[in-house]
Amino acid sequence: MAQIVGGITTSHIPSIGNAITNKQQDDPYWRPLFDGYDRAREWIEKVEPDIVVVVYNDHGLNFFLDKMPTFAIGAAPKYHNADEGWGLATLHSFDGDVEFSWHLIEQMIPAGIDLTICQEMLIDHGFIVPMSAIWSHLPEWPVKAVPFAVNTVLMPVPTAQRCFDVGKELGKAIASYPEDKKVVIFGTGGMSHQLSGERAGFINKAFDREFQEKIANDPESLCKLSHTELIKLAGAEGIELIMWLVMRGALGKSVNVVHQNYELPISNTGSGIMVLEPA
Amino acid sequence: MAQIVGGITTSHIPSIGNAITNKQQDDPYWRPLFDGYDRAREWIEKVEPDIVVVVYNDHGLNFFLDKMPTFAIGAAPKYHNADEGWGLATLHSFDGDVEFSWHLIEQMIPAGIDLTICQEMLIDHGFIVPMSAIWSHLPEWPVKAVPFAVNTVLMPVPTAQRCFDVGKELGKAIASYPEDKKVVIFGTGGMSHQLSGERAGFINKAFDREFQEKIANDPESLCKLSHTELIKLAGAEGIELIMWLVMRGALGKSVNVVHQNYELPISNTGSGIMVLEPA
Amino acid sequence: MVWVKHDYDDIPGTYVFGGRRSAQGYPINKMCMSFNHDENRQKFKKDPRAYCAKFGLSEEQTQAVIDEDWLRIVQLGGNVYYLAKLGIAGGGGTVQSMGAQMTGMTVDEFKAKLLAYQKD
Amino acid sequence: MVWVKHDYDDIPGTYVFGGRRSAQGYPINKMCMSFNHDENRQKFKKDPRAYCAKFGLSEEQTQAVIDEDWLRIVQLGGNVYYLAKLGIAGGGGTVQSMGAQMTGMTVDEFKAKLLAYQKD
Ligand SMILES: [Fe+3]
Ligand SMILES: [Fe+3]
Repeated sequence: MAQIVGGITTSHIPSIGNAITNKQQDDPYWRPLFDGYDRAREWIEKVEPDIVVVVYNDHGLNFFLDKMPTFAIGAAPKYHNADEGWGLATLHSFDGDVEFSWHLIEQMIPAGIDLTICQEMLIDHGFIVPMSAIWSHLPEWPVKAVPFAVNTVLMPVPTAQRCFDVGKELGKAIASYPEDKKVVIFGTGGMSHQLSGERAGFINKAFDREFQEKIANDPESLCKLSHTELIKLAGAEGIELIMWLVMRGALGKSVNVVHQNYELPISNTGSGIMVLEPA
Repeated sequence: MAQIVGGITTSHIPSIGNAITNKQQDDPYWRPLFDGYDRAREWIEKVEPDIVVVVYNDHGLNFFLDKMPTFAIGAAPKYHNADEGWGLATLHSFDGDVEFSWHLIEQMIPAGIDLTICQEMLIDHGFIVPMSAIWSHLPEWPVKAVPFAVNTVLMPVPTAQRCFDVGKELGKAIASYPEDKKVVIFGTGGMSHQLSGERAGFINKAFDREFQEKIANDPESLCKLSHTELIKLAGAEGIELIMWLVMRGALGKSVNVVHQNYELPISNTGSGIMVLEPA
Repeated sequence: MVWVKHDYDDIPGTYVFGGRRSAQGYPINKMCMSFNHDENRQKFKKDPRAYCAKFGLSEEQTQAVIDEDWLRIVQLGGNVYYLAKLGIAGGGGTVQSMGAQMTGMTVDEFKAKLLAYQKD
Repeated sequence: MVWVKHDYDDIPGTYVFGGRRSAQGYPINKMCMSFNHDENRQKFKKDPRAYCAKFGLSEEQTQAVIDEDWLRIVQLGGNVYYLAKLGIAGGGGTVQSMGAQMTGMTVDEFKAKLLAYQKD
């Protein structure tokens, strides 16, 4: 049977991708952040996952406002990155695990999760920056992937509670796959940031710290946050934090925090890397 | 407040569209079917709806297997028909009611229905054939529309129970719209038919008759049908009948049957037209 | 690599379209989607084999398409909703002529079979 | 025609992107999506006004785009994720330079403001 060996939380800020492309990891500005990724990499090299499920939002590469799914899942043999107009290098493609993806789909839709099934899917910085932060030193990605996209762009985005509940179903679906596979789930996006309006450049360190503590030990309390509260506390784009709840829902009742750090500002954003293991 | 004044069930068979285009309504083969539509039209001219919500499946005009939503809703100012390669005349466009659509979306997504939001949406024969069967005598469509697309093409399609539950949320959402609007909901597709395989041309009259009776008086029992049971009983494409349950869920606890007929074969299909009013 | 089995896999004469078929038939169905545009239907007619190659159909899939062997196409992952674009506007058939061929009947026999359900 | 009001409409300095803004800004955001392709970025640069017209931007929206007045564009329905395609690969800016302009600061002032949160 497949097994969820852990979860990783991380921002997916494009400038992290540029720092990697430009080999700036040891610059004084970037070193503390990449220390966090080094710890995550050490852990991941120990657990040796076969598959990563990456919970992220698309920022206008695969999806547009013409057809905006609340939750979308990949079931493609290959996931290509491409020019998204953000000035990022285009990275190499990910292999999918088509049968594993379909198993998740065939468990989740009958459980009342109304997924959009994607048999072709371009992956943008929301997906690939975290992968790059862990594995840029390798010539090829050492895992297969399942992209799991959440609408965090166009209101109404799914509620925090719904994200957590969807995560629970995702976790059950993974655990019921009949083949031995080790799976790591990435919850990407956030933490607090706001990119537009007169309030652009807003960060909330205290909130981010509390969110990190609660995502590990009291995720149910985070499920009660309304979108308006989240936007007030974490900034308009801080709403991306609902994606951490999908990951957390999949990990089960309690977790051990293997690693945790927090840095700000990374570009406009509070950045929190965490490595969690099911307890 | 908006009010659901009734629901209409109907197949959306392309050949009905061709019969209308070719003005064959009075041919002996077609007359009994169009008698049913005449009764539905009489009813609809009496209730004078402002808006129709059309529950249908796309057959490869707006959606493809690259991105297949379980449930998708339109929020566009215009919905255009187009060549879908089925040899049908391209009909004129429908006006949307953008604010009404957004109200439904803003009620349903927070209620845990994971819609795909479509701000551009082409409508295929699944949507437009029933509209044409009612209103082909008018130079313009006399109502605004909300397309509500359900995946019935690619398994796993949503369960019958999920369709009914989604219909209930749709009904609540409509009823809470603050403006006075009269709304009719179309549940399209079916009834029994199978288009491919050695079993192509399968129809099940007894099942269709029972389904018509139960959709009115005991929809909960239909919710218990598994996909495999439905395909065995109604044919592979008879699975479209799950869409009638979305309509029925929206109508509320009990209904009066204003009109009902059943004709077969219409092309390869058992055709059941019903007009239901909330009791 | 495990395709999980479904209870709908064993319905006689019925090819339920799910993940496994959709993955296999993706090139066929994607090609058929292109037939929503008449210029693509014309391109296909001019050189079917080259057109199939552009969408990555296997040799077996290509041959079935060229033969308009609908049952074989379905067995190789084609879905009837997309195939209709090839069979109707592309090929001048109807859903009934496609169904008749898949059941080994003439169109008249197929129609008679459908009519017979009236007596059920 | 009723746009229902939301409690997120009144967060100061914040333009939450929902139905009303998305409907209004659809042409802006659709144009920005085209900037995923460099040839479109070049076409835009050659004749911004003509390019905006092709996507049906209003006169006000067109002027705001030509002025690179980010706050105004956001107020007229632009979403920052799509606008970044215009501001970065299209215009040579950064998310920070766009943010600085929207808050009436220089980029250095904006960065200093962000750094100051370390002390919270
Ligand atoms: Fe993001
Ligand atoms: Fe249909």
